[in-house]
Amino acid sequence: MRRSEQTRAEDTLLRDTSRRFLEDTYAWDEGRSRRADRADHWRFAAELGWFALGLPERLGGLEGDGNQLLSILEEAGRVLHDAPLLANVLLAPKALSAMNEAVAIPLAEKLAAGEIRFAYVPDGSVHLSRSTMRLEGRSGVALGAAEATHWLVAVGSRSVDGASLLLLPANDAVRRTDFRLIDGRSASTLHFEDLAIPDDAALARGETAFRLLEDLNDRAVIGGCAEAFGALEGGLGLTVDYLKQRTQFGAPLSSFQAVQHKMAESFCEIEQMRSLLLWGAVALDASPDERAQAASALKVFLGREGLTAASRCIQVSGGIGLTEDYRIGHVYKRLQTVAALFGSTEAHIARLGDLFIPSTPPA
Amino acid sequence: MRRSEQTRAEDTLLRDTSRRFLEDTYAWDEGRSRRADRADHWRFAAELGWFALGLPERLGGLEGDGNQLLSILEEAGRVLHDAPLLANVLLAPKALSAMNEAVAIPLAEKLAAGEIRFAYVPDGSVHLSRSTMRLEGRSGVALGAAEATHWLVAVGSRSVDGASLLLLPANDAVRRTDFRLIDGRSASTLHFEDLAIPDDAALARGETAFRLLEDLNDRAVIGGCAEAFGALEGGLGLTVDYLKQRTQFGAPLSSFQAVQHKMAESFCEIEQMRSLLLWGAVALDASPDERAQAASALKVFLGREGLTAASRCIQVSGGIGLTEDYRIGHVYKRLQTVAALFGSTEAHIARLGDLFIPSTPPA
Amino acid sequence: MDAFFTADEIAFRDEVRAFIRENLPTDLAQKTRDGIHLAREDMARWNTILDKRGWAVHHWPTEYGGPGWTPIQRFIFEAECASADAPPLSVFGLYLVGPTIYTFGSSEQRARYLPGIRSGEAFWCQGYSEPDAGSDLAAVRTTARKVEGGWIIDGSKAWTSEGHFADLMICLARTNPNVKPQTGLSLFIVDMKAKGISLQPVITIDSGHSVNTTFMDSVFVPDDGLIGGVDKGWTYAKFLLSHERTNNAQVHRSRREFTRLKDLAAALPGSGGRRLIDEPAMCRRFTLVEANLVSLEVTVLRILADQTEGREPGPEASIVKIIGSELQQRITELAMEVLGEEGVKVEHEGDSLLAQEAQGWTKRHLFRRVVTIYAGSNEIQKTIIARSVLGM
Amino acid sequence: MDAFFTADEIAFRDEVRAFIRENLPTDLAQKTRDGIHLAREDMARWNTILDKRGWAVHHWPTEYGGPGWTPIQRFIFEAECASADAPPLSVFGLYLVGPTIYTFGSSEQRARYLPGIRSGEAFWCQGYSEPDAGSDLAAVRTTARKVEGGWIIDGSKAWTSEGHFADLMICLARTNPNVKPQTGLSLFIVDMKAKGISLQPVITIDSGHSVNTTFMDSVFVPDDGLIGGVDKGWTYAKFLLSHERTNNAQVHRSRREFTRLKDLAAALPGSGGRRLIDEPAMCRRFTLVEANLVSLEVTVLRILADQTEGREPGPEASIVKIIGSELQQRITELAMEVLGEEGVKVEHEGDSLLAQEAQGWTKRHLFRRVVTIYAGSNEIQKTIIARSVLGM
Repeated sequence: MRRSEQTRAEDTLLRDTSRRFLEDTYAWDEGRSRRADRADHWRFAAELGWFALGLPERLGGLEGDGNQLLSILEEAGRVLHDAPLLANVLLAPKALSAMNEAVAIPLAEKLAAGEIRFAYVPDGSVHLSRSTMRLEGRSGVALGAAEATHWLVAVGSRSVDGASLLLLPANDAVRRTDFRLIDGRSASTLHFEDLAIPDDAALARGETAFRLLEDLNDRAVIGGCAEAFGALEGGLGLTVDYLKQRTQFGAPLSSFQAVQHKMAESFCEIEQMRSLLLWGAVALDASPDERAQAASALKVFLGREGLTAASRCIQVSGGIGLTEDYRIGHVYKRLQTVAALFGSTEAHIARLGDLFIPSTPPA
Repeated sequence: MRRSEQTRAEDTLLRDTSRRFLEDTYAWDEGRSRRADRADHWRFAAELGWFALGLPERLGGLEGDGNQLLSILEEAGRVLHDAPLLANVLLAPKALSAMNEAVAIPLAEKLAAGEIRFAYVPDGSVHLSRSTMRLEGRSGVALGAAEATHWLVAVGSRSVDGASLLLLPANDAVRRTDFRLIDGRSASTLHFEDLAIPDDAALARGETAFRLLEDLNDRAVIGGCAEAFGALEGGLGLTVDYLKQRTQFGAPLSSFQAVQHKMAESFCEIEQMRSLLLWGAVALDASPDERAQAASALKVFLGREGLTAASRCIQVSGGIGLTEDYRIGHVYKRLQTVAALFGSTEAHIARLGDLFIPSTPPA
Repeated sequence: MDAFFTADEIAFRDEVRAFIRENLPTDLAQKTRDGIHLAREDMARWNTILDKRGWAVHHWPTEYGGPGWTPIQRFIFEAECASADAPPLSVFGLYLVGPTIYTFGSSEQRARYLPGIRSGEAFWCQGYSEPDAGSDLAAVRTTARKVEGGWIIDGSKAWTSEGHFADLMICLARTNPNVKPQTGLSLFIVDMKAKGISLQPVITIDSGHSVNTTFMDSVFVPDDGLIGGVDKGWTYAKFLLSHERTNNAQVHRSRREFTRLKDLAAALPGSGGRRLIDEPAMCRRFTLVEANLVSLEVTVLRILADQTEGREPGPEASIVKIIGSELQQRITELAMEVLGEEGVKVEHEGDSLLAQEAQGWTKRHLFRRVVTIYAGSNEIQKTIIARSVLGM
Repeated sequence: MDAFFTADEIAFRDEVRAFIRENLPTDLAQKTRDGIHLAREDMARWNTILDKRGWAVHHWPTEYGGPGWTPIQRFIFEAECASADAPPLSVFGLYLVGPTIYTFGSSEQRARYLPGIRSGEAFWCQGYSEPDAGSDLAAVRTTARKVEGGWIIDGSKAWTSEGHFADLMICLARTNPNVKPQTGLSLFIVDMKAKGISLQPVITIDSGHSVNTTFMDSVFVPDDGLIGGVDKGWTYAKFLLSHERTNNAQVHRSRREFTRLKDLAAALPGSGGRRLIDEPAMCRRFTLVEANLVSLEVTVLRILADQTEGREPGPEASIVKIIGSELQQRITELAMEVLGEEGVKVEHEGDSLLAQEAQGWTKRHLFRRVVTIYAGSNEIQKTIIARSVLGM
């Protein structure tokens, strides 16, 4: 939040450059393809430093902070980008930092150069047998798993003992169900059917893995919310512009008090979400409890006030807001998607409750 | 809901007569006493037939139906009446109907004539020892207990086995804590400290009593909501009239779209509550399950949408809505009071949930 | 809510229920469960079955083929159809065009157009809204110019639902540009196969196609295509909007969908070995919707009871559009929480109950954003309540 | 939210915390917990204690006695005071009158009035609103007529909080009826003991007396009672409203009260042998408030951080009044659910924790209906956001 003048200048440069690149390569038009995940764009994103930004210096990274990382995801969200940036900007750098340097350095180099791509494979019901090193079960929804070269696989995340974090090369031996999400992104479920994995695929096990998995999932939540926030903020701007142009009953829609107040309410909700994202950005590197609280508070806010803010934008836009060719419906779908991934709204309400209500009475 | 022309005519006559009487004797003015529970008014109410209306013919009553009974309570609520009508119009007739006729007939006669007054004493933690016939524990909030001649005491209402319904003459041997409620009504807690009661004080025991207690409490809920509804409907009318007179920024407040929409929202909520009350009126004599569902749905709606509707009226009224001399704050306090009595909003949400979600999976 | 019905009405309900059980094809019920925009032939099949029993146009007067039911009987019939997953009937012919024609049309028009609606053979669409006249119909720009033997219509219509398979359109067009906007409009019957008509599909955010933009380029409509008097179209349109007060509440569809959602949440596992619906937060959310749904049901019943006894519905009639549409959205929002990750997939894997149900819910959830916008947006309804009912 | 603070700020917090622990009299903390409208002498006592330490006017410039803190330090100080149940300082002198006088007043006025505010000896009230000028200050009718050596003020002021024990009023009066409403107003300092002033108590719905109507009948104010220039009052009043952007959020009071409510719900028994706070519905409602409260806290911090680094707060500043006031009401609404029947009693029985806490919560709940109305109603704030921020 408080930053030196120089850091501010860097922030602004990063954000402006990112926004220009995204607007150039990802401009919204009615006929555009819903899938614009092109290899040349990915390489250019790498040249902009997006994938090096989250890596520590010792892995050849730029050691950017949470605010900078989230600003990239926000800007990508603003144009409704659908390539799997989240895992590569925010999650993979964290996982690589936790690895043996000998293995991590070459991977980090390739990540930074845009030569490999990670996908985060959240836990569904995946179990690893320690004795046989065989993997069994079904993953959660893994964004961009089909396009990835490497999978970061969360295993047994519900218990300290059963937890592992695996790094697997993307692998046709694993049965994969690919599907699109309603916001246009591609994702997969991985089915592990008695899959033998090498010993060194486990980046962490037990308590270390458990903590790392919580960290990665909180990062996914916070980063996903940053993308959703960018989409929502862009959506409000689009809506207000439309209201100024659209005339009904002889006056611009923007002049009706009830419409004005609805937009003011959405603005309030968006600004609160911006605040929670600022917290999320510093919480990325804070204590696990504070990080978890920030992540869950964000997710709860997105799933309730965020969705409300977006649906209000559709409402005041009228019929056009319901059409596939217009952008605001896609904003809503992006928010709805993020609200459903990485733990439901009610699950995060329950988690936040556990964190902030002490289980024993106060002394 | 559907009624013959004749019944409609009777309904209208009853409501009009009640309203005229209440407006005459209970007109709102800034200096009026908060306690207008006068003996002459009570006798006149008896002459209007209010207390005979709920009694069956065999007890000398007028055998009015739920709609008519609730219309009296609605009208009383509209003028923010604070005498304990609920127990005497809606609850005592039911309890007397369940009694031995030899005892019930003289009591019914006196009730109808306005010579005795009942108070409903909800259960708090009251326990009756069957062997010693001694009463122990503390009641819930009993409206009008200090002014009553007879108490209808709910005992052990949480279990079928422990349930009893007692009829006790009001009695100075029972320790009583009297207090006012925020809506101006007087109420008491009764403390039974090893009180011996005669055998014939128990109108019902066990399962019969359990069902009767549920019935009485549902009646208290439905009747209380009728009073609250009358208050709220009157409050909306008052507020809209004020908005038409009050000028700000060079125009009547009623001309601002945001204010109009707020009042339209309150109107929608009030009409839904009117519908639920219609259901409540027929449900008074329906199956226990339907009665319980109607009562809990009403209570939930009052505690949520009803309070929202009332607080919106304060909001649009501005500063005057916050003053004790103005009526709308008292409407809010009446609603808040009814919301807190006879089971909290969350308790009724839980109860409604138990009733409408079957505990075993559907076949 | 049995307490509301008379013994005769309960018997009527049993009769309807039995008829549906015996006559509703199971594949139609399945399609209704799965889909959101049904195909024309599926709607027509059910319409024909009902017509044979004399129940297709259940709210029309008997002289035009209605069964002579009271409004309460119609409520019961509609509730039973919905709860058995019967396909919806085509809303425009039945609720809009039929009453317009038998109220304002000529006897020739009645003879020519009503039978097709009743039997389900003819499908209609509505041509009221335009790209620049959404909520504000007085801004309609489509013109109808008098020529020998008929009229020439030029303009475009927005949000033409079912236009791509409709046979006929009921079309509002400006016949007099020299009077104030509301008074210069007339109603026409337009053959959708007429020369000069072209349609452009509008894909909605559920990725479905049920809506179109209709372009009319010098479309000729013969004289007998004019409904009622010239320049009276606004009056007719307003009459119908105030006449059909409860259909927009969609109370039966909401009850049916809510029951299905409840069943789904009772069949899915939650945390800690419980059913999903027994998780406290889920149970509480269902319960709060139930309290609102039941209040809508009673509100609709009370309007119909008034009508049954010949009284004009009071101001409560104007609220059912608002509360009914908000409730439809709350139900699908709850569905998204029930579905979890499955709810945001476009394609679903396997034949689990969850996978089967997910697609329909997701599409409904997205498409239902429309219900607070169409048929007079809820903002417009609130202004109407404030002005007409509260006198503000 | 420790991640937001620097090590220096954490050290500062410890210093403040230690000072309060040693210097806040326990009876004052108890009164703050119990009451809602504190007595003048209780507020003054705490003000004096702070003044001795140099912390009373913590957001004033150092030249007028401020401690030279950054906005973040002020946030920390206020949070610590609230969390220790220190009495609130008199809001008018500290936040409104002081800045008005040191910004627009003469050096004589500064010398004469600022020390009393700083020490807590002088109490002020605000005379802006009038019976017919609530949200619309341009409608102020109170007049100030120039006479030899001063002004004669006539009119009445509504909602004069703390007027019944204030020494002085800052009063907006019309000095020029011949210009447009906003430009003909001036600001005056009025001695509340002056001849011609009378007060009528206004009892609010919590049955408390903190507000008055003030009548001014030919009240003489000497020339040196005029602040700044004639007819400049509107400008000054607006400047201050835009200057003090975060106080209306009442974030520290909300945090403190929410924590107390949480402690109460953790101490009360719920059903099934659980603590009340462990009942799922209760836990969920607390959690949802927490998510909103923390977002308000960060929003306020972010505005203050901008100020600390010399940037003008962005548009986010205009939202804290709205979200802060709504949250205050949500907290007391939750309190009513926690209290149950006890919450609607005027008198409470026994010395249980519940009985002790109930009265304060009930009064707060009722009185806090005001927070979405005063200081520019939330409707007015929304219009400001739509127009000034969104350009609608």
